Amino acid sequence: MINKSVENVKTALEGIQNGMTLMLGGFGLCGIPENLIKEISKSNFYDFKCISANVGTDDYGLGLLIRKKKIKTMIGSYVGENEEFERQMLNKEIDVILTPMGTLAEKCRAAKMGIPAFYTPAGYGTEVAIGKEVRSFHSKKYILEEAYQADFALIKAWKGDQAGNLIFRGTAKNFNAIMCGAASTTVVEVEELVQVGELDPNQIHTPGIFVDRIFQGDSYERKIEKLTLSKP
Amino acid sequence: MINKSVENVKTALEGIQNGMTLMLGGFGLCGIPENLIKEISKSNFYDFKCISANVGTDDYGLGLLIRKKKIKTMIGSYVGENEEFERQMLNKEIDVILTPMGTLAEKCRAAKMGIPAFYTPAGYGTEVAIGKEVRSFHSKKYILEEAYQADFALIKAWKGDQAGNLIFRGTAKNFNAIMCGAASTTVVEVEELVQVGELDPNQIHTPGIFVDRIFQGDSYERKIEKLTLSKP
Amino acid sequence: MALNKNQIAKRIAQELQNGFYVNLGIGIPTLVANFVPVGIQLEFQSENGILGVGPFPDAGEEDPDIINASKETITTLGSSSFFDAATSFGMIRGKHIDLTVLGAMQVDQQGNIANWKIPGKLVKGMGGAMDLVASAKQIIVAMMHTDRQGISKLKAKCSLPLTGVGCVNRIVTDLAVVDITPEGFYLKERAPGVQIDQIIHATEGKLIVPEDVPQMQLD
Amino acid sequence: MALNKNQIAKRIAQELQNGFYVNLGIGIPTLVANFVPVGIQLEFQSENGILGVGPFPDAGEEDPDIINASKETITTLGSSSFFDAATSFGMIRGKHIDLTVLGAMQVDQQGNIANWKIPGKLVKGMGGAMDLVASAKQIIVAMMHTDRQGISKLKAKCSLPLTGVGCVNRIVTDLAVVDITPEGFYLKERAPGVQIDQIIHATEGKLIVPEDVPQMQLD
Repeated sequence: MINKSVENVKTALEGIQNGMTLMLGGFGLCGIPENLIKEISKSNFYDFKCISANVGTDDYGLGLLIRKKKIKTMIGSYVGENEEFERQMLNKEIDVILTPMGTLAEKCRAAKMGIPAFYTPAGYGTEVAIGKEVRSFHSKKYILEEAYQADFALIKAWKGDQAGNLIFRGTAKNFNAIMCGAASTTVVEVEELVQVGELDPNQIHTPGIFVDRIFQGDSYERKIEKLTLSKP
Repeated sequence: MINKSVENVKTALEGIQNGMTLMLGGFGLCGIPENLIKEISKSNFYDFKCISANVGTDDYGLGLLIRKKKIKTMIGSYVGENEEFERQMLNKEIDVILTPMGTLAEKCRAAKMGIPAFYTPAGYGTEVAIGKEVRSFHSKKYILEEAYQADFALIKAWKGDQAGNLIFRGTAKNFNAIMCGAASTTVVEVEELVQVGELDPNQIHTPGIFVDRIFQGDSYERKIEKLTLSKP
Repeated sequence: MALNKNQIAKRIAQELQNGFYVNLGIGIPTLVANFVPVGIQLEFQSENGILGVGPFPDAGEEDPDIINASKETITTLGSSSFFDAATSFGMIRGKHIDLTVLGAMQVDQQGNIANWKIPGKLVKGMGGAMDLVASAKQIIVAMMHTDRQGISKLKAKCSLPLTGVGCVNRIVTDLAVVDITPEGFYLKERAPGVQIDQIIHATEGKLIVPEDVPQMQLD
Repeated sequence: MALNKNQIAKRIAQELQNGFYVNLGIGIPTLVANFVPVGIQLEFQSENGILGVGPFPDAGEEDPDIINASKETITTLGSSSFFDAATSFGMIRGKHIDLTVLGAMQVDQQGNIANWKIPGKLVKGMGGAMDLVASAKQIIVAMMHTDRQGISKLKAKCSLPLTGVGCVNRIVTDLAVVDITPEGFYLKERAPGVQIDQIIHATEGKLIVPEDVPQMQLD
């Protein structure tokens, strides 16, 4: 067994540097790597290029890095729900690259799986296609998209073992499962770190080979962004 | 709930025709769609183009279709372990297209996921690359591979529910999980068909949307191709 | 009389068929789930990673790990499954989703759609819209026939940045059901009590008006 | 004296490092698993879809659903996981596998490898070999220095159809450990008791022989 567990969030982030490209799992506030984000927000590092579906809220998730002006370039799909981000975007304090959500997902998956580039129909005929190769297959038009290249992937899973095997929960699987292994170094925080042998090999969502470091987070707020109930 | 269950193997194969392209899950004899293959071997249909990692043994798996000379073209990765197949190949009674195993897997996955083509390094500089586009990304050479197009995917899973949700077991996941949904019609046989609600949504390997028809197979031989024991 | 949002959703719900996998965008499309006809078996997909979207939870049953693409708390059904975003958009790109319903700022008579960006205004991103319109088997747009200034949203040519090209099949507005054909917009139904002249007036693109334009049946 | 197959495997096992994910081909490479040095923690991957390959099962414990890429029954370990073939080759193509050991018919001084096809003879297919050689971080070839006719398998240029180009890092044969360098083959170690002249004679490609060529340490 290859032991991937590290002591805490600090050791998990060793090697991070100014200007690096970070992939961050999560959709909205669901499945975000809470402890890793908080640690980076407290650090002196800045000028990150971040790849993430969304940008958190004003006071949580990626919003913590945005408030501290640590993000220079944001690659995302939907960047609403965060006023400070909007302010920085309008003032051109932050570069924003908007990407169709499925293309963003597939570019992460491609990076993980060693596919340098692929064709997708999403964005053909729109400004997303500008500067990209267009090609027809079976008389439908597609554009060429390349895999991302990132330095760190910051991942949140539900359970994990010391070998780095992961299980996600509910829709928190979202971008976590595909970004895991898509960067030079993949760091995973879990709600529960279990002993090797406790997870059924048939139920592991992400094998430990895609994980470089794993630790159990100190605490989880698991915030709900939009509480909607059957009887309001 | 959309009910995907059909009565038996006969109804599961409705619409199959001479000359169609079939994808078949399994690796060696592990996870092969036993009941579907037997039913086709008993049918009057022939001239199939088959996409499968291997070709079974002389007396089981795809070997049953080969003995009946039902396969006109075989797309596979490793076609050993079957003498009758070798005979037909040497006599040019069967066309064989050999494909790197990872490329075969990714071409199935691409078909399932609506990716028309992708680049892979496998086969660059070899005869596999003949006639294919070569392109450099980050100064490494890759070749362009296109998604498969198939009429039927024949899949074996361990458990499934009426909505078509699937769970695989062990290394029988192999090509089953990726071929599922990669053809115009996907037919799945399971060892155990359970009621909707019995499977944990977190443990489903393949969501029912990738399945068109599902049934519980009459019997499973689950043959072992090479028994290897700790103390021989 | 022009339809309200719930009536638009109700009309769209008539397009639902047995066995459909459906993706609903935010706004009016979300309301379609409230009007699934009796006897129709279908599943709703949400592109953040769930198939088999259940109703909102009862108080105390909400789970931060179970949300839809609008980030609202939801519940599961017996048939539900969770998956990652690459698989989710594989379902969409691979044409496994039968029907996508989404809102729009403009649709033109070539079936082009614009619904993500207004130059000069704050842009929040396309989310999954570009993937959905590029790949769904069938796309229905739910929107008002005109904007608040009374300007038609059914254009000869979209003036806003596009989300997708030649992809919309049908538009359901407060005034009419309009199909996209190779010849242009085709008036299929009118809202109860709405005059054809009013629809023609509210449509900037070329509108083909057949002799008989039935009223929508909403009850 | 020339090494036997187990000794070749034993020498290759010295290349194993802590934390390595390793894929072993059939033949001599499979034997490497028997010689993992004490204290080295690693995992074996089999490309049909398992990470953490365990030993062969005891009689009665064999499971038809748990096999390796050679189709042999195996067991799992506490750290094992199962996955589909696209994920499995994603591990390979994405350079998550640290070391691949495989056999070959020929290797040339450019690091090209031929191990899947002999023209005119029955061809069984490349299996996962082309994916493995195109993507592994480090590739070690295990083979005899010459074939049964005494013809060198370390070529100036492969004459057989290639499996991959410029990919082999190191060759361990019954006679020597040879590295591939931009200048050609480089003689790194010789089998105990084997004379350098014998290795030179058995090597068709350009072989760089340094002043001091240590003997392999096998015990």
